[in-house]
Amino acid sequence: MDLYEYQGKELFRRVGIPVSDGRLAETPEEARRAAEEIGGPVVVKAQVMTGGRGKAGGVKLADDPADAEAKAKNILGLDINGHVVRRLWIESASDIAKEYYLSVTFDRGAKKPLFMFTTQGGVEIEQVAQENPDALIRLHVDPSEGFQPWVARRLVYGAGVEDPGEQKQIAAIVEKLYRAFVEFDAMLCEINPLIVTPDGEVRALDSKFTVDDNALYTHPDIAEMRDTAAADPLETFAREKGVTYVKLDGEVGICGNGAGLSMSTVDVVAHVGGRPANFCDLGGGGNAEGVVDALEVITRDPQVKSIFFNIFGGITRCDEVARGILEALERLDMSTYPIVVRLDGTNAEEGRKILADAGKENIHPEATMLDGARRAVELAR
Amino acid sequence: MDLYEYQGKELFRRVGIPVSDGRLAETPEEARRAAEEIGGPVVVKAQVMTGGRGKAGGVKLADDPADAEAKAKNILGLDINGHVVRRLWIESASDIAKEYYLSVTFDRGAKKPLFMFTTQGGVEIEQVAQENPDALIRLHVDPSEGFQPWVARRLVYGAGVEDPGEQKQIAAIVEKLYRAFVEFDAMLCEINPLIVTPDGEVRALDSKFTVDDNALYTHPDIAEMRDTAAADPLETFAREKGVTYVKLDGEVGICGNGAGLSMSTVDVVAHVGGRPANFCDLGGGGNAEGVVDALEVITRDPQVKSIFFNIFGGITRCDEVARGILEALERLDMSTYPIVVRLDGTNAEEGRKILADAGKENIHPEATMLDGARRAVELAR
Amino acid sequence: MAIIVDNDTRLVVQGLTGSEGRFHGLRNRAYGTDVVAGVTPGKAGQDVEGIPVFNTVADAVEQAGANTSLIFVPARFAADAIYEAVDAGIETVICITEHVPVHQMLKAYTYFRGRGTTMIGPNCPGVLSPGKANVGIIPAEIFTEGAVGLVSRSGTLTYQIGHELTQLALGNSTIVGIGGDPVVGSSFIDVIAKFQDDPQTELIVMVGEIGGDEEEKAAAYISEHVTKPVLSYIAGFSAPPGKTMGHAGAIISGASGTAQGKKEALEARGIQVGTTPTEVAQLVADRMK
Amino acid sequence: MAIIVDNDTRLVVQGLTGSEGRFHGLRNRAYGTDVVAGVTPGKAGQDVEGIPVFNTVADAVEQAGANTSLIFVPARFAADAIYEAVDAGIETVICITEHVPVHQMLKAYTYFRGRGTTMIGPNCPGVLSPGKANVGIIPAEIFTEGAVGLVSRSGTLTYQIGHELTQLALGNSTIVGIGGDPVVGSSFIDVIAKFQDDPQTELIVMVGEIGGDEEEKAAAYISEHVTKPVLSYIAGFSAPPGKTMGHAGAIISGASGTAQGKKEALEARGIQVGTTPTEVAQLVADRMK
Repeated sequence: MDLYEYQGKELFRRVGIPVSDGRLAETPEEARRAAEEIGGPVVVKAQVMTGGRGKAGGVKLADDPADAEAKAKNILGLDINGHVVRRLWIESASDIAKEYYLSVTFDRGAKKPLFMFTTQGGVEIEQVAQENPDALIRLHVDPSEGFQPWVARRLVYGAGVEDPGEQKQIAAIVEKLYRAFVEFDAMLCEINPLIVTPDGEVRALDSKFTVDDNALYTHPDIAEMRDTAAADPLETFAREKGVTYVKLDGEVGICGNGAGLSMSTVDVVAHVGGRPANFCDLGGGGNAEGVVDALEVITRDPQVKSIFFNIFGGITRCDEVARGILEALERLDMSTYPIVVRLDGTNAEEGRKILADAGKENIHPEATMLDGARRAVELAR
Repeated sequence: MDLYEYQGKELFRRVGIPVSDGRLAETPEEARRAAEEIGGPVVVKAQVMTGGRGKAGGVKLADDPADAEAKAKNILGLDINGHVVRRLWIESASDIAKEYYLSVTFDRGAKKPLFMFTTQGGVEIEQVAQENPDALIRLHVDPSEGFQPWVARRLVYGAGVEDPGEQKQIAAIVEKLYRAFVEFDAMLCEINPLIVTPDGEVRALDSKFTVDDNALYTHPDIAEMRDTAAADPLETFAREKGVTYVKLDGEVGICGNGAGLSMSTVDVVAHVGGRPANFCDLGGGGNAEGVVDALEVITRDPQVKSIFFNIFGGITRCDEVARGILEALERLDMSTYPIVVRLDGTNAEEGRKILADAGKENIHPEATMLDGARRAVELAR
Repeated sequence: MAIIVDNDTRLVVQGLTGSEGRFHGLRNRAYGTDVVAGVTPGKAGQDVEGIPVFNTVADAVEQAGANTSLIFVPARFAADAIYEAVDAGIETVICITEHVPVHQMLKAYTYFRGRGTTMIGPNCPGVLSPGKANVGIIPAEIFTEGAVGLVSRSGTLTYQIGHELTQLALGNSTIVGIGGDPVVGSSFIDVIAKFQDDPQTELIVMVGEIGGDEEEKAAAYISEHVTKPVLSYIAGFSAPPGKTMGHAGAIISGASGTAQGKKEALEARGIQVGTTPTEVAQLVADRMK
Repeated sequence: MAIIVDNDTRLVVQGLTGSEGRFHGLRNRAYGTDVVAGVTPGKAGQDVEGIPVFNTVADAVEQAGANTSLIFVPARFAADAIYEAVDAGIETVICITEHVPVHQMLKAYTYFRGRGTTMIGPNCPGVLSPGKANVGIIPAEIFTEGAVGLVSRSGTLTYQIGHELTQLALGNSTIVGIGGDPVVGSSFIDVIAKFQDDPQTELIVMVGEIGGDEEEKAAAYISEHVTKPVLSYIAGFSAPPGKTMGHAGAIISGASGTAQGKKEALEARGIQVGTTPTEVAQLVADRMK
């Protein structure tokens, strides 16, 4: 789960990483009030989970509360890479002398947390990594060792931070960032830029924070931060229904059981010349009700023209899936969709029989994955 | 550093281990007031760092505040194994249905924390270990794994605790005790007895808590718990002077540098027929001032008749030691003590020369450890 | 021979009295797996259709001789269950449970890797050695005994490929679902090394998917250490960059995580990659002729 | 040959710019030890009489080729210094610092034991291979090169015994002070195993003291794995039970921790125990004839 800048900063604040004074605002009036409370010039920042908001006009300096209200009016409703701005973070404007970059992320290859630090912050870090790899210090933390102060020293000295005051502040932030990473079960904690003010004060000016979904049960307060309104409504609907769903851009609706098989089904549909409309995974247990939910999600996409069920029963029982398909035909308006069904594995024969007995015209049984994909592609034309 | 029962219970309380309501009292009046505040019958418990206080009459039940005052009067000033009672812990009396034993200690052989648990508590645990070893469940915790809930299950089920309510409470106490052990840098955390009341409530009725001296700098609040008044005044004086000193029961005062050599010197003095008066270690750095301090400590023991300095200079410089001895002769009244001095290692020759030049009658140089020991023993007769 | 589970497997099911544990534990026993014990705290003395239940894994090891554990406990208890099994001396731990928090697995992984324990999963379908033992939720009836070692990050995709192999009359030595989570107990390399040493296995099929760089690493390992033929299938060619498709593991992380990138890395090391499950089965059949 | 430190030792001193680090670092160099670097955070670019100082151990390894570290930092920074050295790839870490908290060492020990690092100390005098290298605070002038391997929990007692050996014209291969703390990086067994494999060492002297059961364990190990003669001295026969004498390690813990108990355990395995330092030196001389 990704957090907004202001949410990540709230977690930073909890572990003691210095951030600027700020307020959340959802209307221009709130932005003005926030600016009044903060005092002095403020920055009005669009809260969207996408990069490049600065270039898109989503971050503006405001001299006074009236200006903040005006800027907020401009930014609210802005579409930044498909994300509509509905929240603003109004924060005290910072004088910036230097911009650094600091992050800790989970490196799945090494199976260890990985720190990255460079004094060349404020830009896309991939660019630094490519153009000036020596400037980007990378350092793993061994989980059985935990955080030790030398890690911060290697980062700070390695990147060539010269000022002792900065060294000390950054070392403290490194340690706190690791604490945030572990305590909040993060997959990524990133500060870009980590600024140094003309007075030599070090502060996190932005935050990127991703929390492990599987650990949210231990952090109910973070789980509540999820902004369901901002997500794609179809994906939100899928989440509510407990269906793993990713919208793609084609016409063939796809439903499999298990991520690997579902992904492979998408590939095979593309391989035989079709355009998959989505990735949809019933998951391991898939019962009849889950099938109805999945079909409800898939058919909400107006682009879908045909549907391909590719089921290989393990724990999932094919008879349950067949029953679910018939149930969906009863409950949803699905008469316009040709549904290609391939069933194999646990109780496959019963499943096929249930569908055959139902005698529905728009149900097209196929024996193999490849044939099923071909048929679904044909029927989508 | 060993803690009193009431101090250990304070730490138990901090991690959430249930203990009875109690108050500290240093006078009979305070005991009465404590009993009034607590209400109902109380137990008046001598706070001494030695076992067997119950048998020695140091623990008494009191029905009401007046009784508590009377019992306190009896117990205060009592000598229990050489420890004079100056503090009392007045706590709400508990109904006891069962007495268990639980501890976690540092097992230096295995280099791991070791839990021990038995339902046969309230008695000397060594006795259980000998007579009924299967009843005492022992379980190591791997430091790199940390505490995991299965550890508590192994202890509770292994010891045959049958009641689910007890199982749950004890498992929680096991986890908290480990937290106390790690967080407070303990060498030992012991609860004997861990009681079960007739209502099925589990509580720590006593505590034995030893904290690593080397870690006290991270726990200033625990360091302040040290009761300097209760310790042997000579050893307290030695601690204040920074001298490692253990009183023994003979006539030959001994001073070495380094624990191993000092210990060996004690052995050699005993080996040649003498009775060592003490163990005294100048430590690694031993300068002249440290030598004066050591002699001040040693000569406070009225049993001492002769003194043997056995120094093998490494970091310690023998000329410094020699200067320290002469300095002590100036500042302390030491004319009655024959002082045998054996110097070897760093700057030994200078040291010997300094002593020879001083021409003190009661300084007896010797060339070897063995000869020095023999001479010191002779001179103590 | 086969790998990881076989006729010497003496299985304890952690969570045997739960609905899934019971269903699959009994199914595994019905297949012929020697299920010697179950563990559910507080339920010692009970049995599940004759399988004795113990309070702790240590008891199951001591009293029933268990050497392999199958974990079916809920996610929040999974790490504890893994530690309990490892510390009780279990040699092989297979964890089916999904949704185990990454940080918990990270710590557990670092711990058990140092002790020679073979760990499979979490979030995996388990391990099946056809004709010998089935430990987990793989539907054994799809597979037959044979010479193809199959290792996969995905469950159902493995069944699909196994099914295609069976259609072509090809059997398997062992089918290993290593799981799709970011941190799993055994990597492709760990399992492929075992297949290389297994006399029954003549050819190895590696079924990968987008995300991470395990396939790329395996390719490098194979070219240096594996003499048996290896074929591969990768899922996720049509996945849009940056989108998660089910497995937390399937997050695109730089070019190395894409299906195309993986295919290229494998082919550069001389490992053929089938485009569909059907094609990969056909490639195996061609090689096994 | 010798063990742990020798002519191949390339030493970095962690805490070189402190007073003790400087004093002993220079003393070790004067003896002939190849002191290639010092580490003090924030002091990179400085030097101590020609020895370059770096900010991190990693820099000292990369830029000066250090392979052995000597730690002189204050107790509260010692665990961090050990981790830093181990993770920078240092092969041998010798920690002189005393008063390191037990829980910190416990965690560090569990960590570095898994990685093949040789760690000596903390709270130890260091390691001296006469004629080759001196790493730590052992006064080298007492010792001469020879065939006796000396391992001890105590510093000054070691000097005493080394001195007595020198008086009898017996030299040492290596003198190892393992330290007196409850958790030290190398045990008697670890060091004795190295002496057994060292061609220069013909006889081993183990200098123990009350507390713990390392001597008892070593006795069992020696009787099974060591073919070279082993002699021993134990300090603390006159220690009253339950009293601590200096080292935290010297706490009597049951009968096994007493000097008498240790002596009996050693003699039961055929290891002679001298009653005084003088006697043990004489026993060595008798054996070496």
